[in-house]
Amino acid sequence: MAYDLEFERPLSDIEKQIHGIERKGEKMKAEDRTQVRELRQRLDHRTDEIYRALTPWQRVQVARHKDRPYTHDYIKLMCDDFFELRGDRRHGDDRAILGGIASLDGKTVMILGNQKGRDTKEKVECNFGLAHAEGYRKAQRIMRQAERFHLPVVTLIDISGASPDLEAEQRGIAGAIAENLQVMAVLRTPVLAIVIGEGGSGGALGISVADRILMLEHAIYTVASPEAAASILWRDAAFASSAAEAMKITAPDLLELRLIEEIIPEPRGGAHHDHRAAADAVKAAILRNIGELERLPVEELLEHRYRRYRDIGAYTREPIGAASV
Amino acid sequence: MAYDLEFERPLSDIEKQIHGIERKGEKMKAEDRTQVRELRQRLDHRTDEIYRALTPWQRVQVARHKDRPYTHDYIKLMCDDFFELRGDRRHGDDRAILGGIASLDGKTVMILGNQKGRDTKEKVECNFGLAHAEGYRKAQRIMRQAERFHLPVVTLIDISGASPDLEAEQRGIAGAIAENLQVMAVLRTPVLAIVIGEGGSGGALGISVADRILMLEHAIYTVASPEAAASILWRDAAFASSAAEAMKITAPDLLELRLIEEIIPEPRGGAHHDHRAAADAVKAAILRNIGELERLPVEELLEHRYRRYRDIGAYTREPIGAASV
Amino acid sequence: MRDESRPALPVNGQNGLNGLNGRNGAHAEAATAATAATKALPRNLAVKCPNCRELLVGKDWEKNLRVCVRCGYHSRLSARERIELLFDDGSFEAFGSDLHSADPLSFVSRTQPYPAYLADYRARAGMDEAVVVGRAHMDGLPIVAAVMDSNFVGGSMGSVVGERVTQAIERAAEERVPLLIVATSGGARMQEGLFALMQMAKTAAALARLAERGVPFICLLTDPTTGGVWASFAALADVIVAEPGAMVGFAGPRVIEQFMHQRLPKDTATAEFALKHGMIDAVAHRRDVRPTLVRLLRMFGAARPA
Amino acid sequence: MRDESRPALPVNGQNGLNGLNGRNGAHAEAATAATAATKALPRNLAVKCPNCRELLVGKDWEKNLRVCVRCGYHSRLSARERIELLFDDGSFEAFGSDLHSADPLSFVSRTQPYPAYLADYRARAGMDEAVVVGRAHMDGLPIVAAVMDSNFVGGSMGSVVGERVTQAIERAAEERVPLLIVATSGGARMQEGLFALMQMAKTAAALARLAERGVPFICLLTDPTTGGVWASFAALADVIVAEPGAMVGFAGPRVIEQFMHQRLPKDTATAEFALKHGMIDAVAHRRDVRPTLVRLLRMFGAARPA
Ligand SMILES: [Zn+2]
Ligand SMILES: [Zn+2]
Repeated sequence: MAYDLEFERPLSDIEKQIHGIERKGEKMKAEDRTQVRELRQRLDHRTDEIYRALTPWQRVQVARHKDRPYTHDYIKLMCDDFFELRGDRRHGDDRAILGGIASLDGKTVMILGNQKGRDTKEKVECNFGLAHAEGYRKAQRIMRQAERFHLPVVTLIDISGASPDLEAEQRGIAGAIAENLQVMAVLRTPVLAIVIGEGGSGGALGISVADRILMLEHAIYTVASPEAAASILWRDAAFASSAAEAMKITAPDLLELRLIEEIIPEPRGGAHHDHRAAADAVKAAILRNIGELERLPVEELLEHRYRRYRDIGAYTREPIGAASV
Repeated sequence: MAYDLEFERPLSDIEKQIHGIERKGEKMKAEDRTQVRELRQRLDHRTDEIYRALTPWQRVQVARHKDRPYTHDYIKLMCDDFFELRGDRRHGDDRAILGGIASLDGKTVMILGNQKGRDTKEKVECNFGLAHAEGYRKAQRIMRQAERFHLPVVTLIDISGASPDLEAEQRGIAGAIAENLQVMAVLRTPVLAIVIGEGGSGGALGISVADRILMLEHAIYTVASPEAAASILWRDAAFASSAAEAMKITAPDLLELRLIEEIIPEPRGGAHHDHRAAADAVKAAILRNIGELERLPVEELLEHRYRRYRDIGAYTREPIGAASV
Repeated sequence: MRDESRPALPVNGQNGLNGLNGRNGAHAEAATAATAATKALPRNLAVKCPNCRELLVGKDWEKNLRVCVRCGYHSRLSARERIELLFDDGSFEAFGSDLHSADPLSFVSRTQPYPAYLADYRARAGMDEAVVVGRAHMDGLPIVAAVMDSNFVGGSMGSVVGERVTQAIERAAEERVPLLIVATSGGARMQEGLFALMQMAKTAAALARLAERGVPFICLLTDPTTGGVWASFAALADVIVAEPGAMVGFAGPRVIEQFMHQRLPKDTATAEFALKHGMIDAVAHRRDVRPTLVRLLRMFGAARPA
Repeated sequence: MRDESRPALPVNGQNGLNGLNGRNGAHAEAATAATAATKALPRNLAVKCPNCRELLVGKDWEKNLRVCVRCGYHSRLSARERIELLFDDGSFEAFGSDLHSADPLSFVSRTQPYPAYLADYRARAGMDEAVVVGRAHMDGLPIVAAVMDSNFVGGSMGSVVGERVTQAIERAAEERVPLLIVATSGGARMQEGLFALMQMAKTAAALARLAERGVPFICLLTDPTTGGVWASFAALADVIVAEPGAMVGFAGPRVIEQFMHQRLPKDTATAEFALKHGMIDAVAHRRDVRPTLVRLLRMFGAARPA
């Protein structure tokens, strides 16, 4: 993967230098090799520097990176076996939400997640990752099946939002999401949600009500896309970066606000620079968290889950702020 | 209601005579009145005679009579209040299955049933009574709601069969029926099914898994329409009356085979001759049966229901019959 | 203007069954001011229907519960007006009114901090949040109610709305009293970020427990009910009734048109559309809402206890 | 011909993983005779594909599990053949084989009484009913299986089919062993009237209890799976896999065309159609079915016990 984001310009410059030297091939001299080694060290150093100081809006770029591993990539890299469960048994098989029974180091889990397409064909097939009602109903079917067989549920979140189209309304996207919230709240088996890229709005929430929510280091989780928030609150979508900042959508912010439980560190330069390392980290986090959750008796698990959501909210006894009018 | 079925010819002849005399109006003499009275007695007598000896195929005609009371008629005549619950919360509101919360003499029940249309507009609206997947899903929603609120469920069966069209397949009519069978088998509240007209095939079964099945005197309940059975087994739909005979589809036959629990007698000449009397009889049967079923603890009720279906079947230890080839 | 320290509720309505006609004094003025439809017009003289532009006699407009006699347009009502319209006189007792937003993100958009923004709305809308919750009676039958108000930040759901609604749900579950929610909302409140989004899950979780208890939940959808409210508690009711013409949808027709780059049929994402597609149980004229709800409560009340 | 008193099962297959090739003797002949696709052709020389009419070398046809190498057509298999194809050698142990239809309606169509009709089928199809049920192993993993056969009265479900399937479901529930049903059926058996229809409810009720116990149920749909079988137990499986091209539908395409008075797209009511519309989980080539099922059993087996 090359460095191709705007703020990665210094990194791509270094990369270009490296490639320039390496183009010599057989003709490379000892000092060339030394220079390449030094440039690589500098690249790593600068990458670390830049990624340590990412702004929220830069994180949005990383979370949306076209080469970032998707649910399908994680499943392929993490699972020793996977059988896809398809269809909602009522209308269709939404390719924007994938799920099935999986084996992780011999441990059986139900895994499901949002799928964005990579090439054009795949993008069209899965509606650019915008899930429909039947996707949420398929997810519900898979989760109820997990409950029946006492399998933990792992969900991978990566969606900008549920599909805002006519068909979604006709088939009841709102009701489908709402039902999932209710079903997941009382599902009698551990549920672990991991935001791997974009966690956008109700579309993300519809498969992320969980005992614990983990986020990849550069993932985002937000009530509305920064662009939508900017166009409403700033009356100009160009203020997306301001909205991204103001809404506190990054993993560190949300950990500090205690809205998520854990951050999974990403490989240098983001998950898209090393799918394998990212998948290993996610897999380790899944196995550890599921192991811990499975130790709880189910009634206790459900009481914790209820409290986890019941306690979310920030209020005071007296109104704050003074009217400006 | 006039007598308009083929086998009712003797009755319509008498009716014609009566009308002929009554046409005199003011000019009717005492002997005319006497004659009318005698003719009416004869009409009643002949009606009883004919209806006592109805062949299965004649019962099919009665069960399908265009003036026979439909679910909507029963609801209007039986209930002191009714709130219709509409829609499957996923796709649409199938007008071929109606249901809602109802009050019967102050007793709250969930009532639902098949609706055939009477006039053309209504017929089109409800697809001539041929239910779609969303109708069965609406029924399931209503029944689950009944369970939640400990309301008994009453279903009124009157369907020639589920819709055999492309949309039904696309939206999973088979799965929708199958799910209902399973849900009804373990629904934790009393379920009473009453075949009021035609009980046809899986389309009827999909809302008639119950603790008790009642049939109106001239209703039919069958694995396949006589026409369909004839065209398959006799290779000629014209043998429908033979099929109707052979398949044992009438209320008395099914009571004798112990596949139903009770027959509700119809007014003279069939339910369509007196909607009010038919509704009163059905209502009384509902209240009595529900009252009895509600006396059982729910676990016992469910065990009885399971046994009711578990025990259906006719087998021997040794094969019967000798090959003809 | 209004004294902000005065609690917005409880409210003592002047009338029960027949709705909004007959109010008077400062109370009525505040209520009228809060309703965009009548804001610019002198009260009781003439009202221009916001839909068909017909000029209507103010008294008739009020008598018809602010439904246009010509086109049937149902104008938006404040929470206060709903309470007067739906519940038995003086029966509404609010709880949860000591909860106020805490600005957990220290949110500033453009130049305005969120607390000031809220204070503006408190002043303008004459209420302290987008929902009021309480106990009430309908024709003598007890309910727990949550009544939303689109005049307060578009009826958006933040922590306070989510918390009050959840308290109402929990109260209904505890006391085994039917729950009624009158919904109207533009969606989640963006200024509260993920706290706002999570209220969807919180209310849904509480409703799961209500359902386990077998307590009925009826929801009345009013114009507009969209976004996170429609996609959480509002869609989870046992019985869903909507007012005619109310916008009911996840995304709303404008967003859908933008996304699809095409014009949509006029009824897209309305109450009638939702009925046709099987999402709700009834569309009821404002004058029929209360009797309908009372009938339902009566029938649910006659059910065999758990 | 075959001795009817000999129980149709158990069967000892010659081969496990790789299916049907390598059988021999009377056993193989009976199996071949039961398969319409090959009936008229001398065995092992040439087979005409019933779908594309290609002439295929008999040996290749068998090696390819009676799937046409040219067009991918999956020919119908008898229950006996399925058992050989799917289960570990000799692992299948039937139960429920002492149940036979009792003709409760004294059914006569045209001139033939139902018992004689059944006797004809017993002779022709080489089996005593449209399903065999038993215990078996797949790659060493225990299952309870019900395998249907469309050669017997079109695979229709009467009392015996319903009862055997129910016994299989109950056995699986009792022993907490996964259930596999290989479905193929034209629907309910009309000669048994309402007794036949009620088997749909009976099997569904038994499956409700299986689900409560948390025992997995996998269903393999083969050509054709329609009517009352598809609308009851077959559609209720946790995982549904179908063979390519299998007819899968409630009414079947001919009935639909008659009803709608129009030609339908070629894939209507097929496995692929069902997959597209979200009704099943996978369409798997015959050679992949056994490995797929084994993978599933392995993963379900590694689940945490209840
Ligand atoms: Zn108007
Ligand atoms: Zn071929």
